[in-house]
Amino acid sequence: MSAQSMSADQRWKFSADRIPADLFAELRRDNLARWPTGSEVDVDEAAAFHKALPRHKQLGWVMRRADEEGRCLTQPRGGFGTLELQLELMRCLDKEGQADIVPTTTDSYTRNERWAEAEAGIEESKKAGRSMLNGYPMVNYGPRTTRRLIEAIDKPAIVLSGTAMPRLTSEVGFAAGFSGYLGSGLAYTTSYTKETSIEAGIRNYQYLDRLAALYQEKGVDLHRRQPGFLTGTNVPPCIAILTCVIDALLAAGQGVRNYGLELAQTLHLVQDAVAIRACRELTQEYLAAAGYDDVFTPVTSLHWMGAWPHDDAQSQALVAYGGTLAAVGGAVSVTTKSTHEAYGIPTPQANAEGLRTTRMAIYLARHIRLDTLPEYRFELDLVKREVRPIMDKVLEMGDGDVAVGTVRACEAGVMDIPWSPNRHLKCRVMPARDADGYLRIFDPGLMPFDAEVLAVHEERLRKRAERDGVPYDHDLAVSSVYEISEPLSNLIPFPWAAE
Amino acid sequence: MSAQSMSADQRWKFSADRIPADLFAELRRDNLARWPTGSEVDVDEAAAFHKALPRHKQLGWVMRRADEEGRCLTQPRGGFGTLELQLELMRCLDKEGQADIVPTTTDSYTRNERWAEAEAGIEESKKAGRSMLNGYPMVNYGPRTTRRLIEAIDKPAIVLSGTAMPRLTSEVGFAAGFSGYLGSGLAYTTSYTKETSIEAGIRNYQYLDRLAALYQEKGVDLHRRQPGFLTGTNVPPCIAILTCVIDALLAAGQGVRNYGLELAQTLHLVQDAVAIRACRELTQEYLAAAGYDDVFTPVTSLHWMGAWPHDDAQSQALVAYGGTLAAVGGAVSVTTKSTHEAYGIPTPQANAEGLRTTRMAIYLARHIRLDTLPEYRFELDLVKREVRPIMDKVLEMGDGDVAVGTVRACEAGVMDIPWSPNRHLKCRVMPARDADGYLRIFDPGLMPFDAEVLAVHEERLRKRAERDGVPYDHDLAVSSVYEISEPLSNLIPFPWAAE
Amino acid sequence: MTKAQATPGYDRSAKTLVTGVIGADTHIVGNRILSMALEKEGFKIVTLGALTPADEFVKAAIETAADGIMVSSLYGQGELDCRGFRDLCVEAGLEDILIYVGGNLVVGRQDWADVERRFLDMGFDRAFPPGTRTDDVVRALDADFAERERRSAKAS
Amino acid sequence: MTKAQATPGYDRSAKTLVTGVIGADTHIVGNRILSMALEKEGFKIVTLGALTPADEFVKAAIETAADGIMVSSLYGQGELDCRGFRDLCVEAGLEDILIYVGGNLVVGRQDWADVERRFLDMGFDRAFPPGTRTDDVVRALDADFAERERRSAKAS
Ligand code: B12
Ligand code: B12
Repeated sequence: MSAQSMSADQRWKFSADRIPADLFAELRRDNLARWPTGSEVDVDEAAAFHKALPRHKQLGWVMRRADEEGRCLTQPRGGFGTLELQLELMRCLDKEGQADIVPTTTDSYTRNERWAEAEAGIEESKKAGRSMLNGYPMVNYGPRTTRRLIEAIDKPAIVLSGTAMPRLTSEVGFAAGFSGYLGSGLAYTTSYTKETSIEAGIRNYQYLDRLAALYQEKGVDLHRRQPGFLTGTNVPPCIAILTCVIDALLAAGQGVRNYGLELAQTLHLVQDAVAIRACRELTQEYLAAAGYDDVFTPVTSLHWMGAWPHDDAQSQALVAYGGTLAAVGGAVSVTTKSTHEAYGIPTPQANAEGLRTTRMAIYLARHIRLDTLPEYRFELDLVKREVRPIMDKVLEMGDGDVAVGTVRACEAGVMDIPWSPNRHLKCRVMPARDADGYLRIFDPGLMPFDAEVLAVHEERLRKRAERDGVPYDHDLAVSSVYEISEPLSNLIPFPWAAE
Repeated sequence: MSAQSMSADQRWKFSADRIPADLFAELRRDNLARWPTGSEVDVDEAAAFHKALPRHKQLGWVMRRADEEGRCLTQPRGGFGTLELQLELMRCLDKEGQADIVPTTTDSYTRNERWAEAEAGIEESKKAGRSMLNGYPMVNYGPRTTRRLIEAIDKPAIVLSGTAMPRLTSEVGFAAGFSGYLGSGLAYTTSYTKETSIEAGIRNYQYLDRLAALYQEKGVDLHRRQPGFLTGTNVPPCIAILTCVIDALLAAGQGVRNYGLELAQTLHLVQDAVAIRACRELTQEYLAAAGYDDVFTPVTSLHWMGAWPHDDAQSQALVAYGGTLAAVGGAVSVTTKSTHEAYGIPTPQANAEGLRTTRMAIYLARHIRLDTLPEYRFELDLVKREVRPIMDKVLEMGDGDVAVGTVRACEAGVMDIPWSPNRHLKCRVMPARDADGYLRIFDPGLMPFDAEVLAVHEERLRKRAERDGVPYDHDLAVSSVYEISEPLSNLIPFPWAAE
Repeated sequence: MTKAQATPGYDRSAKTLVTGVIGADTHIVGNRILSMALEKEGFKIVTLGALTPADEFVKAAIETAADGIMVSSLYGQGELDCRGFRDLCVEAGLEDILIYVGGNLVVGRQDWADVERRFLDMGFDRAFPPGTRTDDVVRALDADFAERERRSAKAS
Repeated sequence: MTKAQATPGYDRSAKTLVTGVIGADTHIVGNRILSMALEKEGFKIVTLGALTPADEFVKAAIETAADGIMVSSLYGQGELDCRGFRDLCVEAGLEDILIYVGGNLVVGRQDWADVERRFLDMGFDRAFPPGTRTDDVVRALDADFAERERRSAKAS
């Protein structure tokens, strides 16, 4: 890294403000110089490529249209270590899986900017004849070669790269013709890093969001998306929604206008439907309060993100229910898993099956809405009462600057995330499932929830402890991590069997 | 058949009244003489066997207990042509499938009392090494040998024998130790026969119900069950419920006190939940009016009974949703299908997978209830308004005798069933799916529905015709037969694909 | 649904087809929809309905001087029911009658090519797998009847 | 959950175990639950957390004079990350240290016997498949430590 690059980064004061154009140009130059394929990036050429794509291959347009038409689109995850394997995968997901949105997941070396190791992984994969990487090394292949992926399919494509360091991958991805990009500063830093500070993670995504806004200036409506799943481990809706609101405010600050919000399913039909609606409403509420009234924020529902059962038949129920929950909740898209989830990265065929099962489930439940159910209304009110005091406190701690407020709130434990590997969080909040199948907060840590609200959570969790005949303690949370992956003989045995 | 037998049958006047004990004894003697294994039947010995079974192998007890505990039990279908194959199947369903209730489906020759042909089928199956019969020929094997099936499992067992002629099979089944028996006079006569009169079918099931009552007198609480699925082809809840009410009244008349009601799923979350509740309430309402206040009538929900898709992945969604619908509707048990449904009788393994997927789906949805949803309340009221005028008319036509009334109502088209092969029905009523996914009545035939109620149906169906851009005609019904079996590319294509 | 060809190259209304479900089989829905569709496309249809013994098909075919018999079998025992069906036709003097069979012809999920061969060996002109749509049946009838017309035109 | 054996036949509190998730892997949940469970069962635990390079395991093991290293790998790249792990230990003078590996060790769904063999060949004492519960790990540790005590008792 050159001294020049250090200084552009140093001159960039940390705040929620939009990065000035000239400073951003410097940041970009430094960034693109970090790996040879960076030199292939040309935003004007890329913008022209995007605009020449048919609308149905542009995710920004597709998400807006799906929302208008009340559709629930399907999208899998998936990435393999070589271009050839990735081409085959994407074609399969497009055709056999009938995916509406086709993904490219990057490998973990790429996510950690360890491109040299990724290079070795490509070679190993070619030698072994199977993927030794857990995703597609996009930076190593570079935008020109990667564009072949876009050309191979007849759907819009999205980059999935779980990392706090997306600067170069996003440059390559957008330049290659990907019209969607998943990831955000708060969510991914807390789910994917140990030492990285929240500030550093937010900065990196401010870069990415500023880049998306640059395309927007050039007339390309890219779809940016926030990954609300976090650690995927029993994250209650309020915490996922808080992350969505914060990351959406940060993105809007950089000029993003097409920003999806993801929510991992809790697997409770009512809680998930409530969460999907509350997420969009609360995000819009805080965007409006911050002066943004033109940000499109569709919600994507994610198939169960916690541990899966080691039984294909059980997993089929999770896959199908994942479609049901998304459709009933009115999500604009759903991200799918497969029956291989507990074992490893799915084959293209298993992935395609997961898509089709989900699609059928969506078809079956497409008419169902629960908004008028009293229980729904109770939970909708509850989740809003959960989110607002904390979100208001975050903004207050930053004196109105959400970037600064978020860093301080994480340090203080005001904003917290369960089961995170990141050292810059308290990681004291602890969720558990209650007697009625809702995810609740067992231990709020230092998060300033309303006492009344917490009383509801505690009451429900005590009901469960009582029903299960176990103490009201931390084990409620640990057993909730395993729950969904338990064999059926533990979950619902034949009740009256002989001894 | 001896002259003696003719005359016992002749002396038995057709009505809803309980068959007198002495006449019944004569009927039984004649019946048991029709095939050599009939001589093995000894009700006292069998009653002792039943009472010696552990409670959890007695379906009567198990259904009552499941209802008290708010459980939704699982049960597959399944029968193979030889004892050995059937043993293996039942063990697999019990252990691998974790079925709560284990079935024995009889073959179609047995159902048509063509025992000589069934005998040939056994031989052919043994020669071919695979089942050439579509079920287990229970009468040919007889009660003594068949008891080995009961001994091989640790769950209660039920006989599934879709026929209007259950007299000998039921004798053999109960004597063998089966504690459940599916079938009823109106439902099965209209779904499984062409020439058999409704009167003949009802008589045959009066025999069976009277037999169950005989066991009841001896202290054995057998579970009798009504198959509400009828022709399995888009039967709207009101028609299935009418059949349940009629058959329940007939059974109660013979002394049955443990009588399950089956309902095929419409695949609409609200309609199915409403149907399950309405079925039990309406049946109890008419039982009470007829003076029966002690008949236990739990409802069983059936996985989609119409045509299935030729894609395992799609079928998985139907299987899983089948569990969801049953659980949300509060059914006491669910009868499952498998991903092989469109192709043929499933392998034991596919059958077991269907059970496990369903069980997981039940686990996931076990807390959900929709009773307070306004849409639910509207539909609950509607279905009751559909059933009552027709049921009242049926009773009126029989001058209070439900047996006589049913025969006359079928002749007159007052009681009608869609897509039936039976010549003694008008078969003019014609259902179709509406714009919101509800099964409605497109053509009431001669059934005396309320004009207001029919107006609701027509309005909803016209909405669908309009949405689909098709004429409001009979094709709405035909396309609804295919609908669920259509490939996804017809059901929900990627909406904006290139031409 | 794509429409079947409009001008089949022969006169559909001159062709009589007997339809029914063979054996102890009550699955009437597909057979009824098929009958309705064939009628709509112009064929003369004689419907025997569900639960029809093999000899009744032949009797009806003779009585109506039918050109073809459409046998449905869904319940899995078709393999037993359909044995000797061609012989019955031949014995009755219907050597050349077109016979089709369709539905879920065997017990369980078996390889279709294998199942098809078994039924063609039994003497059926064509066998159709589960899920067959009526348009495909019409297309097959058109091809076979047109071919027969050509053959008999040549022969004479 | 069935409880692990109460009296393992050696002193668990005298055993120190280093735990962590190897490579660029952030899957911390299972590793954290495992660490908590081992601690509860009486072992001394040194937790390195997620995203731990191979050499940090070895460094920590030397510093704490550990008796075993518990390597988690979930994200699929474990096969690359774990190569040479035993050599690193040996080079650092930890010839005899017990090393276990567990999680989703390879990319995709592969035959477990095959995967296990690959990791044993790399020098791990045991490898554990996806879905392993903490009780089974405790049982394995008990067996291995007890066996080692017996061996060293004999040797001396
Ligand atoms: C509805 C149904 C029923 C209804 C039938 C109602 C009625 N009166 O018709 C009920 C519930 C009563 C029923 C009963 C039984 N059924 Co059933 N049933 C079905 C189901 C779900 C749909 C059939 C259907 O209506 N399809 C819709 C129509 C439009 O399609 P189709 O029938 O396939 O017909 C089309 C084509 O096949 C073709 N075609 C049909 N015939 C012909 C003929 C020719 C010449 C040609 C060219 C084309 C052709 O054109 C038609 C129109 O497109 C199927 C499974 C499935 N397909 O999903 C099982 C299925 C056919 N049934 C089956 C069985 C076993 C039974 C029972 C024996 C079992 C039981 N457990 O009760 C009994 C049979 C009793 C008896 N004696 O016949 C099995 C057959 C198994 C096998 N072959 O291995 C199936 C496949 C289910 C399964 N996987 O187990 N069934
Ligand atoms: C939750 C989860 C996540 C969370 C992790 C949150 C966190 N900070 O921990 C999030 C969402 C962030 C995530 C991210 C990713 N994940 Co992930 N994830 C899972 C998931 C669903 C559950 C894991 C889990 O927590 N299980 C619960 C715990 C209690 O069980 P466990 O981890 O297996 O641990 C137990 C045992 O294995 C054993 N054990 C564990 N370690 C050890 C060590 C020893 C020595 C012993 C004896 C025993 C042992 O004991 C533990 C306690 O019982 C699994 C799939 C599944 N299992 O259902 C995928 C899975 C592990 N993830 C996978 C992948 C690919 C990823 C990503 C690369 C992909 C992506 N698309 O984003 C990234 C990884 C990024 C990175 N750099 O690491 C793959 C791995 C693929 C493979 N091996 O082929 C899996 C299998 C999913 C799949 N089928 O694709 N993931």
